Amino acid sequence: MSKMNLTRRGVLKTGAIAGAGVAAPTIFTAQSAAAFTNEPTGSSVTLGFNVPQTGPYADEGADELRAYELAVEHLNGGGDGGLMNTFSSKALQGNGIMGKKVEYVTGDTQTKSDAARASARSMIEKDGAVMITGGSSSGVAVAVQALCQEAGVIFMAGLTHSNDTTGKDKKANGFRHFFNSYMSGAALAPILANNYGTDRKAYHLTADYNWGYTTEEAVRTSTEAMGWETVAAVKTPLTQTDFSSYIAPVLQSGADVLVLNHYGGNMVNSLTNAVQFGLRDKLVNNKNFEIVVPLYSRLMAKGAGANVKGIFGSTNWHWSLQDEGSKAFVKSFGTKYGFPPSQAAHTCYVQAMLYADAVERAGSFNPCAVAEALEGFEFDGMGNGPTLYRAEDHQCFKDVLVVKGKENPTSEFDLLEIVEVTPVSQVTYDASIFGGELGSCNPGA
Amino acid sequence: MGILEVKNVGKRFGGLQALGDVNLSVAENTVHAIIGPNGAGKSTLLNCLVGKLIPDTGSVMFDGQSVLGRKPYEINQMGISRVFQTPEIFGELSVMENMMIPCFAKRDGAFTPNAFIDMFKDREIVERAEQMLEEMNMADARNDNAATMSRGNKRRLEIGMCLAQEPRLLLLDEPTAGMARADTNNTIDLLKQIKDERDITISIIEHDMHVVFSLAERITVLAQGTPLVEDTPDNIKGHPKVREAYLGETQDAA
Amino acid sequence: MFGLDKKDFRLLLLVAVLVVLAPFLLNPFPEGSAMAQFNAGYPDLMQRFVIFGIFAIGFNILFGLTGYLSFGHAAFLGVGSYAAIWMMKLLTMNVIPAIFVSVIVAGIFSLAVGWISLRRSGIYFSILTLAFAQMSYSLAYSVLTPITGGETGLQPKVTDPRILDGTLANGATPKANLFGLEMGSSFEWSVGGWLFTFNAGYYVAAIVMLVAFYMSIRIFRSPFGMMLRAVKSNQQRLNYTGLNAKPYTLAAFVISGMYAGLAGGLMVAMDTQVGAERMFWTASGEVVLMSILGGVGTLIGPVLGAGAIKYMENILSKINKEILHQWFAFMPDGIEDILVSLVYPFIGKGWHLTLGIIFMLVVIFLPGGLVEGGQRVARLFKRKKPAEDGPDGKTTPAE
Amino acid sequence: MEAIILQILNGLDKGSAYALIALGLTLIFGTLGVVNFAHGALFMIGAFCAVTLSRILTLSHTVVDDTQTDFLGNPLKVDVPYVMDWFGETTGAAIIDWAVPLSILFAIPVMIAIGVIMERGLIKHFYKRPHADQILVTFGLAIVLQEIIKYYYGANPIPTPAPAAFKGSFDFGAMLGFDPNIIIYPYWRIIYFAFAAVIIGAVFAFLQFTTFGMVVRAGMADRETVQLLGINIDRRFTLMFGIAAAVAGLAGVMYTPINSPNYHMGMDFLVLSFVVVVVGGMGSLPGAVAAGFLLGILESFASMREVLAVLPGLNQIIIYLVAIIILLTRPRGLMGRKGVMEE
Repeated sequence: MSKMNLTRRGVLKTGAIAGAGVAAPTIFTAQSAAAFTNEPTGSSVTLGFNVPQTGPYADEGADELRAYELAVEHLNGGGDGGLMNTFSSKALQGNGIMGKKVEYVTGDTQTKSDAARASARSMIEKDGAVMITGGSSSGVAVAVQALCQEAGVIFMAGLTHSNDTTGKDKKANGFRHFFNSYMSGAALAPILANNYGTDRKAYHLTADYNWGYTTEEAVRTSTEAMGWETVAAVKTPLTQTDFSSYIAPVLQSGADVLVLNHYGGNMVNSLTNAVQFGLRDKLVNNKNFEIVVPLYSRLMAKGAGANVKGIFGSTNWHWSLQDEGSKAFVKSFGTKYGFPPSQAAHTCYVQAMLYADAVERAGSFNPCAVAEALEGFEFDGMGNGPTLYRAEDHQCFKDVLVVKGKENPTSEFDLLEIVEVTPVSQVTYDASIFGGELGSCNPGA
Repeated sequence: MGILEVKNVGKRFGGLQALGDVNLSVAENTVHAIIGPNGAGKSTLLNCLVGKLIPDTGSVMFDGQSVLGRKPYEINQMGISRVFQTPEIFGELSVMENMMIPCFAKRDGAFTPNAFIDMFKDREIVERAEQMLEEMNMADARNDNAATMSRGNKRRLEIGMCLAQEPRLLLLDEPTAGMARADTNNTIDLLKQIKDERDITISIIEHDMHVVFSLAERITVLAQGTPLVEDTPDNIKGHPKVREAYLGETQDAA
Repeated sequence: MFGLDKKDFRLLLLVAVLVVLAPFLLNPFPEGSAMAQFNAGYPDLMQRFVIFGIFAIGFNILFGLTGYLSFGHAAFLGVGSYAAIWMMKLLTMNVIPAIFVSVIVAGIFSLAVGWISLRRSGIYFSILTLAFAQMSYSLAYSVLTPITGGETGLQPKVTDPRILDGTLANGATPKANLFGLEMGSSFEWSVGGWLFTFNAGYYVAAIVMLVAFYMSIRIFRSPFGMMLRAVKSNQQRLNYTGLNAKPYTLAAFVISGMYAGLAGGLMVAMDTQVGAERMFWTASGEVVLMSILGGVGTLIGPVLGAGAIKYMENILSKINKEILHQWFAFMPDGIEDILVSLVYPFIGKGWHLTLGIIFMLVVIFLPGGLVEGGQRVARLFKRKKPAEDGPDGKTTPAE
Repeated sequence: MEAIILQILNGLDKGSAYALIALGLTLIFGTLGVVNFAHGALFMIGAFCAVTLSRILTLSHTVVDDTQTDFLGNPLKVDVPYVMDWFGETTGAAIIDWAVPLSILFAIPVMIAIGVIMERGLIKHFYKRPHADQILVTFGLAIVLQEIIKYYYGANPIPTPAPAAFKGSFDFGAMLGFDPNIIIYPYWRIIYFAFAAVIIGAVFAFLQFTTFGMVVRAGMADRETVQLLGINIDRRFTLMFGIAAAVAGLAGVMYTPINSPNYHMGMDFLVLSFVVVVVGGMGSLPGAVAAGFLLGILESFASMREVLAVLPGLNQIIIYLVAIIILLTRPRGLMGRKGVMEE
């Protein structure tokens, strides 16, 4: 690590040198050393940024990392301060966190839960990280969240959309800013009904794993409540690359809407294939055939190219939002990197800021104190309007964006346009519906 | 009643009748050679004896027991060892290890999961293998990698490995094929020595008449998948049918 | 000693010393120094070294001795892991039953897979094992979600039954332990600028690894091991020497499957989590690469290979641009930037590139793997001394 | 009925992709006996030939458009490709539109060159080495190639559409007397199928009817004898490697409009192509092609919802299940030669 690093380990080092005159080595156990895991006692604090750097989500991970670097810069008083200027809480001073300079370590999750945990453990055990954040899939988020609970550090989830993260697998030390499947369904359904009518027959293609199941379930329930009928739902393997055999039978089924409950590479390929089959040029039941993608991201839209034009989906945040927070974030990110941030970058930046702010407000890095500060915290100015970090499941509740693939993009980043900002009241649900047990916070000592 | 009794054995490969109706009796403690021109079915017959092929018709009895339908290793455990045309040894193992394997096979049977003893601490096996190496005049080479030996020595090792199992019938498939004259003579001497010193039946398939007539006590001539004639070497030499079928070229040349 | 000859005993002793002193040896650089980035002496990575060492040792018993290349060994690791986590969820957080059951379950599963796959040899065998492993992975990720947790995997939860354990204290999280000794607990010793971590879990895993390594030496030196090498060398001769190759290879397959299960169980014991990716074909490929990189058929090679790959995965991937700038900060600005941009593609997100290059370099220049590299170095030092190892009556696989 | 016809079409289309990739692999792996883990990477590089050519064709200079603004509120910079300057907007746009078909011409020499360099520089030294070494070196090479592509093109898929003329789909159903819009199939996939058929036919014809092919086939059967005849088989094998690389590359080029290429698409196909080759039988070109189509068709049928309703999860495992069944019933796959890679 850096020469300036004075994390707990660094402090141990200096402490030992100071006591070197005594000659006898100091022996103590981790338990007695600190009040909680990796308590920063020096002049700096280390955060762990655990993002996919290899594998299919590497670009998304790279964008997350850019956001984190930007957040660190802002927290340490560099740059234009970004969202610190618009954030409703004014606890952050630009002098690090509680006066300690923010340092960071990075790791590669490889979008595999084992690798992600290995990387997170190395941050906790070797680098003395007091908080882990990042990730680009729910599998990784749940795995790392469980690890952080056990180790006694805070986990601020990155991009993870499955209900499970703050549902059946929620943990007291874990927090999620990103929205979830349920919210996507609830936000999309009214817009779909408005645009495509209430008399629609939907055909679902669903990625055959947890996230796919929860997303299909959410979209189905909410669209059926609007009067839609679900003709069929077919599960597709995660490793599938060519979806032709799943898409070809769609027209035959009499369906007039295709819902692609896919993410990442699956979504890019299934959407490309569906458009290739010319589905969107067809008239079925005297209606235009439509395609819906519940979870959109700009990077995926970029991968699918022109195929996204006119296709509805939901997203956590988009750079074209015109509120002060979004504008401030786009400005500082765009100035530094030359292109607008993705939603993954946004959620990661905000998570880092929220953590820092919670520490300031709690006056301690102790995970239990931080968790308490985050629970029930209401804030604004972070680009999503007024937001609540719900205490019961550590899920953020905020407006959800319904977006549509833009017909005439002006640049390679200008691929989505916002159709509607679904108010938070429409996407709020009861904390108990997904089961799971939050447990109590673990400070690790 | 011979130790090996082959009765009415036939084998077809698709449209090709490789073996017609083979009857053969090998008497115990003799050297019995099977000769014949290329494509006469010698190798097919041999493969039927050791379990590599299963004949379509007929029976093969070894010491009163049928070998048909048994796997090669089972037939070997009955007492039939085979020497291949090109020496088949464990090239990546040392000469000593090569020799120990048949000793283990003889003592412990086809499968023994003895994974926790040090093989070099098994005195009985080590002594037996060392003794066999002595007998084969290979004791000096015991630590050599088997693959690095000369072809003649590989052959010698292979024969020694077969003998280590104390087989009752030793089958040799053209044991001197591709060998230099000196190696061939060494092999003949070795086989003669084996014949003299042991109670063993040897059956040999061979091309080289020099080898056959130096060793064999009985000779069966195979042509087009059927035995033409079976007799002593002296009678075979002069047999007109044999000359016609097999030594024809020699006649022309003469 | 322990039924080993002098040379093998020395090797075992060497490995034991290295393993015991690993917290020192892997942390050669003082905390806070620029080189501390390369320290690997923290619990997670040390645990991974020995666990993947076990996995590779077991794999080598099959591949190194019999030559049968299984491309589906990760399935046994995964099955072992699932068995272990279920023991922790249902029975107790004590690691003993978890590890024990993981070995048994992996053994049964590998018996079934091996029994079928060993009907074929060569590439056909490899593809059969691959097919079984890929099926296991696909099903575990999707339709078996109720049993495997699918995408999000399985972790112990506060609400699990755990019939042998008492109810957890309010607010406590279930932690893997050995009769009360928590796997995560560590003892830290700071001396001078150095900080050494002695982790309970690591030492538990290390003892298991030493036992596994010892057993593998015994197998290598046994008649059974020789038969396995004979299978690789000449199966035809083996059959015509009255030996049945099938039960030998099947036994080797099951043993290596149980080693994989043991590794899987230990992974759960050290880090209580299982995900289906553990069974993906790349994970099976990884252990193949570990064995080849270290030296196929050698005793210590696979362990070295496992260590090398895990080291790169965990250390190289964590170096980022900022750290590079700190390293080269003593250089003039322009040169610093050039150096950083030269090194940058090979670290952090580019660690795969370094891995690929090292694979190629090793196989091109060290055909026997890392072990051969070690031997060459040793020979360099020994050249002047007369060879002290007299003929010991066998060609031992190189160490 | 309609569903079955559709899935047969799908199967043929998937099968042609599998067969094409397996064909190149089997030339190297099934016949030269080199375990080439870099074959998937060749497929991927082929796809990126198409990406590269379309990048070259869209090489642009920027023009500042004051009427529009970018995301930071500055005047928008618009990229104008040089081809549009040179050939006028319509012709230029048409050239860019046809980037993928044009890439075929671009990819052939590039891929042959890559194949030849790979063989001469690396693989040649590994013919006599153990398969384990071949695995390690080709896997290392595959990673290196992949990372180079990732370094320059990123990890995200890059959309590479087919020319506008081939968008949309053809209505087979209407032709056969079914209701319209029931059996439709995209034009580009039909082209892919035809293209695969042509390439497969060309490779077979080349091996069957040319002296070169004859010598190569003889060399595969018995390398030493052919060498004894004074024929330089090595040089021919080198070119064979080039051809195999070109076949893999072309499969990649034509695949880009079907799925947006990304740097790890080769790894996704690698395992599958090995399965196809082995199921087809080592050393058999017709076997590889037959296995490709067989697995493609079965995979398509397994993805029907009527099938999945009875056997959930079948689509996850079908390829491997079929591989196991075939390898257990036919020891050397569909048409394997004895003794190739059986040790």
